[in-house]
Amino acid sequence: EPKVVAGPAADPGCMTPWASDTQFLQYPKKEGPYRIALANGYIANTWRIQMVKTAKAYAAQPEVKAKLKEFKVVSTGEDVPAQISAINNFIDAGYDAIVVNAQNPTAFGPVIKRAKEAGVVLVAFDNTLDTKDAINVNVDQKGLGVTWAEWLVKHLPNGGKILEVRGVAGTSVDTDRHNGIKETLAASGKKFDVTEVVGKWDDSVAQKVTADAIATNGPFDGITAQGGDTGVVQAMMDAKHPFVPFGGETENGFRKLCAAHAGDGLLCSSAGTGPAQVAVAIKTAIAALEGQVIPQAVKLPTALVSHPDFKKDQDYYPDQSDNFFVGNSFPTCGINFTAQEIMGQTKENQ
Amino acid sequence: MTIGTSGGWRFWYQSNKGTLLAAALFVAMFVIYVSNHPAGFTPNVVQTASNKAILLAFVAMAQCLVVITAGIDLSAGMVLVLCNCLASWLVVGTPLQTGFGIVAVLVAGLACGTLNGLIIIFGRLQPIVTTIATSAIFFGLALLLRPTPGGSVNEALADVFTSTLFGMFPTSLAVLAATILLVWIPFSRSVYGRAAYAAGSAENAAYMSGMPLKRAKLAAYAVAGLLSAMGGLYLTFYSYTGEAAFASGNAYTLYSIAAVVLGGVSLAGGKGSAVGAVFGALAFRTIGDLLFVFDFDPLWQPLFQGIVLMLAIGVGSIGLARVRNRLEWFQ
Amino acid sequence: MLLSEPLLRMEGISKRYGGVIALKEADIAIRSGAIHAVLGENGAGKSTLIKIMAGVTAPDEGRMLLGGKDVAFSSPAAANAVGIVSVFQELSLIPDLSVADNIVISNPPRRFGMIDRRAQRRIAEEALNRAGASDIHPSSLVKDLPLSRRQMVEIAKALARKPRLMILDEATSALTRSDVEKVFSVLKRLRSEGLALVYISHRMHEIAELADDCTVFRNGRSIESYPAGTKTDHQVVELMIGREYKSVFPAKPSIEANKAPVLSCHDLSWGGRLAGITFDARPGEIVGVGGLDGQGQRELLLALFGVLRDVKGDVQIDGRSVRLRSPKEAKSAANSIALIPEDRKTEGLMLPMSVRENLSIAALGSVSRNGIIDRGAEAARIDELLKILAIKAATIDMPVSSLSGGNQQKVVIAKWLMNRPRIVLLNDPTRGIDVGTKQEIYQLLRKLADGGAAIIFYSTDYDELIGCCDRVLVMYDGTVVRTLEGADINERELIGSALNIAARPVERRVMQ
Amino acid sequence: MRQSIVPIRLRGRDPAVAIAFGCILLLVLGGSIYSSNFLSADYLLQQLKVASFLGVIATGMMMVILLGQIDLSVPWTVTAGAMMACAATAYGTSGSFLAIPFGIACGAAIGFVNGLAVAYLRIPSMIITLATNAVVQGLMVVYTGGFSPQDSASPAMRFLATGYMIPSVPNGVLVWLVVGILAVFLLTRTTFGRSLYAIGNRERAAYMSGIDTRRIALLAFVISGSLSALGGVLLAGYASKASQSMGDAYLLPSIAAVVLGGTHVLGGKGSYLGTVAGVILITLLQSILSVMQIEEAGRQLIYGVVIIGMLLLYGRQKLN
Ligand SMILES: Nc1ncnc2c1ncn2[C@@H]1O[C@H](COP(=O)(O)OP(=O)(O)OP(=O)(O)O)[C@@H](O)[C@H]1O
Ligand SMILES: Nc1ncnc2c1ncn2[C@@H]1O[C@H](COP(=O)(O)OP(=O)(O)OP(=O)(O)O)[C@@H](O)[C@H]1O
Ligand SMILES: [Mg+2]
Ligand SMILES: [Mg+2]
Repeated sequence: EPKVVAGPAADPGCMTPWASDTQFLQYPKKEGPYRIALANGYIANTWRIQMVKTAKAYAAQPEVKAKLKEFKVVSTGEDVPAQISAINNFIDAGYDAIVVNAQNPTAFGPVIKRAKEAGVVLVAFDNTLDTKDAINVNVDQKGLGVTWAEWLVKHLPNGGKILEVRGVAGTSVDTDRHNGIKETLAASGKKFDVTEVVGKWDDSVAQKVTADAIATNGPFDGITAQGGDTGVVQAMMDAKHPFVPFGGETENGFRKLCAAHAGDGLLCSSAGTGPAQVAVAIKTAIAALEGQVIPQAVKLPTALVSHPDFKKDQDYYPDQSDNFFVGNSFPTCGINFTAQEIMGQTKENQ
Repeated sequence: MTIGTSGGWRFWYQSNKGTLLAAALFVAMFVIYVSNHPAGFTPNVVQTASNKAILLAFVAMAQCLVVITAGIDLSAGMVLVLCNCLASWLVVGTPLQTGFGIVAVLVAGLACGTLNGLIIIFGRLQPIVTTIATSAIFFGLALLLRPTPGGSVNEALADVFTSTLFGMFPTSLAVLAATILLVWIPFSRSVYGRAAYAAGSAENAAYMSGMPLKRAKLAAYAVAGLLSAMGGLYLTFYSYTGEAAFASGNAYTLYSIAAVVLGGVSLAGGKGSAVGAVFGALAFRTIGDLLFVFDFDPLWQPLFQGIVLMLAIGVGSIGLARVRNRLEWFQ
Repeated sequence: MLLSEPLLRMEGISKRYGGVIALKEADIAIRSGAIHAVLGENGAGKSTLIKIMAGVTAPDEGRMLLGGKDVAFSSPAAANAVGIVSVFQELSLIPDLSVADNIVISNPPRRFGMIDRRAQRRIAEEALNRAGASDIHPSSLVKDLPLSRRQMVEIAKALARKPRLMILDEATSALTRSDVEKVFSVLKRLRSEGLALVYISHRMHEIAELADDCTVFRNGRSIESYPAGTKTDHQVVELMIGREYKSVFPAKPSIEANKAPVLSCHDLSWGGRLAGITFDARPGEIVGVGGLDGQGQRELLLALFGVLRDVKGDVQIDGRSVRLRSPKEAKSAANSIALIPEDRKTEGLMLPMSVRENLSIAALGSVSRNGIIDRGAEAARIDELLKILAIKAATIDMPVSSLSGGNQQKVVIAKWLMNRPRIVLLNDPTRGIDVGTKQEIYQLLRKLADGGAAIIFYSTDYDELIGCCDRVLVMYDGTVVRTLEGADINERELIGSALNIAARPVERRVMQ
Repeated sequence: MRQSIVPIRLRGRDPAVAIAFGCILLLVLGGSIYSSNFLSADYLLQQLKVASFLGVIATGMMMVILLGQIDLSVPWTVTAGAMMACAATAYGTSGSFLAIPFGIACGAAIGFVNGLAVAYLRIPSMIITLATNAVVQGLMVVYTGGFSPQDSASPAMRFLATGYMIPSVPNGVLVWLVVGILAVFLLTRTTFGRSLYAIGNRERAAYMSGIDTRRIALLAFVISGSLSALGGVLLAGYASKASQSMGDAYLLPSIAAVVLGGTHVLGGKGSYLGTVAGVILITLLQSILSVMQIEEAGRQLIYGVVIIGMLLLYGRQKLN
């Protein structure tokens, strides 16, 4: 049972509270080294692969490794009950802390109860949990939508036709980001005519629906996409659609295109949630086990780069794959993996 | 006459071989799992495993019913998702309201199954593409109900259904057993059940024999919907929430086919039992559990799962090496 | 009993399938307490007539009167409900269900709404007993039974429904003599109990033994009805085929004994089912295989055709030892074997495909180059075949499933002839085939033999073996117990050696 | 089963296929009520280009369905084909030269495993292909995680998918055309095609007719795997890169397209023209729905209802 204490957190630079009313918690101190588990859901996309690799790399760093007796990762797929069961199993097997990227933020009520009873520290990240009984390492999903929309508002002072490429229907991330965009555009007081299509955070799907939208509803004055952004730009280029301002995610491919075509009008704001947040989550879990004061909800800085700040080999890697997500460091937490270090290792330098 | 009681056993074994093999496969895998689990063979571990497996067990039973008639239901997973979303609205409140909610969810599942059956039987359409289409419809409805994950469930009831009886035996397994007793056994021993088998085995011959084929198939599809709804209800109990999850709906559909085959049900129809399908589902779920007890690099885990699935399937084909009349390949 | 008022009267029944006229203004009257035989060539419309009686299909024209009242059946279930039950030519058993399940299928005994399995088993045992098939275990699955047992189950199933009118459409075509006798005594008892029976068979002596009334069909018309025994066999056959009828079997030429055998088998054995089979077959020879049904004849043919695994012993073709691993190897030019299988529906034909495609499927290799079919060559070969075997079909582009049973069988034979085989294995090829067609097939076999092929011919019909074969291997329990030659090929010797009377006491294997 | 008197090779004139093409016309006209752009040549050509990916994949699926089997390993075979082709590009000029054949070869290898299991071990295709799908997914995850693969498409792949050899006809469509012509030839003029239909109708009889049923089945799965991979290569060319989830969107649509085109799922009956109609139907429907401004829920509902409606119009099986 954690005690509710007064702030600030032991490491205030890294663990900023989510909101002004966020509680600070202090768990009973446990003796290390600890057994920590990562309960991942889906694994077969680049974001998750990068995330799992970052987690392993973080746990292998000497100062972290010294504190860990065991670090175990299990990926259970898209199925929520399987993930719930995995967490139950970790609890039964006596792990000290469990880090989870939830398939469904609302579905973990029963597990949270059990973890609490068993005195296991539960830390959620990326898709966080709707609860005050677990620690959330949060990215402001709605805030991302706001950022993108503000970028468009800024560049389209007279309003205009916007294409919004959405994510996977029925998920909270998609809805939060969409609401951020919608509310910001509405609040701007300008007239925006928005065409929505569903790109499922996937490049080829996004490319197809964008091509369709351009052919039937285009041309557009601005674009925002939640994922699959490389595909969206590709569709624009294939259709010879003029380059327009774009608020999007942090795929390397997207940023490469932004950097290359900025001169032609592809003015981008690229903001997102780097997979390295898993490291922050692990760090938070260890801090909780060590009895340090931590916020119940940690607010992560978003990795935001906007035109004209795209810097080669720092904000994007022209020689690397399109598919990985660039924002992979949280300097305030001492987490400084570059995406290149994680994903760029080849057989030779492994 | 040389027919003795021993002959009776032989025939029983012959017709239940698939089920027995599935049971053996499951037991073997579960033993490996439990004996490597840090917590060992405790009620908690069994409860966790059974709560996870029961959803697939229900969907697999549903799939089994339809497969017996030589059909297939690619909407089973989406019925589960739809009923999950519905339950997250309805199965709340006073005990009476909760009760009505449960009935409403089950009726909704029954209605989905009946819709499938009606279109397939009276529209005379091929089941595979019909259920692909209806699964889009069911998912659309689920999205209408739950544009974002949420909702709630009567938590007290949910806890009862996902905990253990007398601290020992998982309630979910008891519910599963009860479903087999109250739904499967009566169905399989009814005239309609028999006609369902006949439809899968030799539809024309069954028609010539004057069997009630249409009603039997309709019953199979409808009851399948009901069983998928049970799965949806359990998903709600286990997660306290509703979500229109496209990927997981499809995953359940595909897994249910795997489970049914592992359970010795012939996809050509006419053969197998829901008990076998349940064991198939339990075995399939245990493959995922094995990840937990073996220390694999996380990136290798999906590959490991795939290979174990292949091996489990392979076990069933060993008999082939013994076939001495090549015509038996084609049965 | 009112003899003048028939139980079922059909008047002016017509039925067309697309362009094919299956029945045209057919009449028939069936009375209680009598067995009514329906005769006719393949494709004469017999099966269509009884399908209409039994509610499987509806007539285009005409009326049906049951006990003087107009009736029309929408489904087999409706016909069942008024006591019309039939044993169809195409068996209507469910292979994956047990014998008992099948027997009670249309109206199983129930307790609390569920099927009472104990009562069902009792009913099944009783019905099997009544049909004289008490050797069949009610719990065995139908698909595990050989064809002859299935027909017995089918008959038991019909009996269990307590019919008023029972129809048997070639229900005895695969039965052994002893089974046929049992079935006949059942049928006679039923007749004495006042049932009306309709009996279709191509075996004249069966009809002579059973029938009270006869109706002959030809080309979809009912030609004549007459009391049994008022016409000679010869007259009946002429009524059926509508022309004069000569001797059935072609003459046997004498064989040159010193010709080298094209096929020779030495000490062939397979599992526990075949043992020590040795024989030769020379070009030009028709070698019969006889014996009771199920003594390994089928396995012998399959073994020669490369279907069975682990066959021991030596098989030589043209003096070369061969070990065949598949029908593909068996039919290859070097070996040139063809097998006309027992069950045309599942092993001989692709029913939904056209007659044309079925005809050329086994010989695709010889009308194609590098895997590409030469359509001209294909058409030419098919035309050639159609001249040899008159297949009655509106067009050869119609699905083979819409041909009558006998014509389907002709397609099965024809498709192998297209390959010009030198060794032809036949597994009971005349089952369910009318006399006219049978005669054509015998002549064809002889022609093939004269052309230099060796023919191995398994038949359950002794007359055939006697009339056609130069030599007969009689099998019992997986071995050849006797080889009959010349004048020894007669009914007495065939039956005697089939029962293996000399070697062992008569004993039919019931179960392993 | 709907039986037609017309033999298989003439079944292109099947009324069902004609009605299917009628439905396509109806869809375009229906779409044009929403926006006149749906009638523009640009839009229609673009749909053909997008349809060509599904078309290539559905061709393979059709071969397997005609056998009476099914290939559920499509999603990750598509992905593997795309990823492997892109990966080969990294190995210098010879790599980029061989990229496309290499991708297809990987698909063929997956199909080979499926075919071996189905034909020689007699494991039901519905489950073994599910398992291969899982294994290939596993391999691709390991590969992505461990080897930092090159995943941009080579210029040749881009040209194949989106370039123009004939003005205004995208190369993707030409690829589909070639694949389609080969498929029609294979199905109607070769012993392979005839055997495929024979096995689909009654495998036992085909075997007893001396057809090497196992080799044909193996071949059909190899073709299916190769064409899935080719679809993946085209898709990678279109998107100019490969990514993990590329193939997910192709499994159910490819089955639906084949069956919507009148092919019987139990095998033995179907014409390629029908499959073409099915592919175009599905692609158009998805495209028109995607740009209509309604909630996703509504799109799903309409998608399902329209497919059932069309099937009821022409896909009904005949009474026996
Ligand atoms: N489903 C059908 N479609 C088209 N034609 C059919 C169909 N069923 C029967 N026929 C045709 O009707 C005619 C009569 O067939 P039927 O089966 O009644 O003959 P049959 O007298 O029973 O012959 P057999 O002795 O060979 O069984 C045949 O020419 C046959 O080709
Ligand atoms: N009386 C019976 N009751 C139950 N099952 C039986 C009976 N007789 C035979 N069988 C089953 O039928 C199958 C074949 O039996 P049998 O050995 O008589 O074959 P057969 O006549 O040689 O068959 P075929 O003619 O197909 O070669 C066996 O699997 C056996 O179990
Ligand atoms: Mg007949
Ligand atoms: Mg036999």
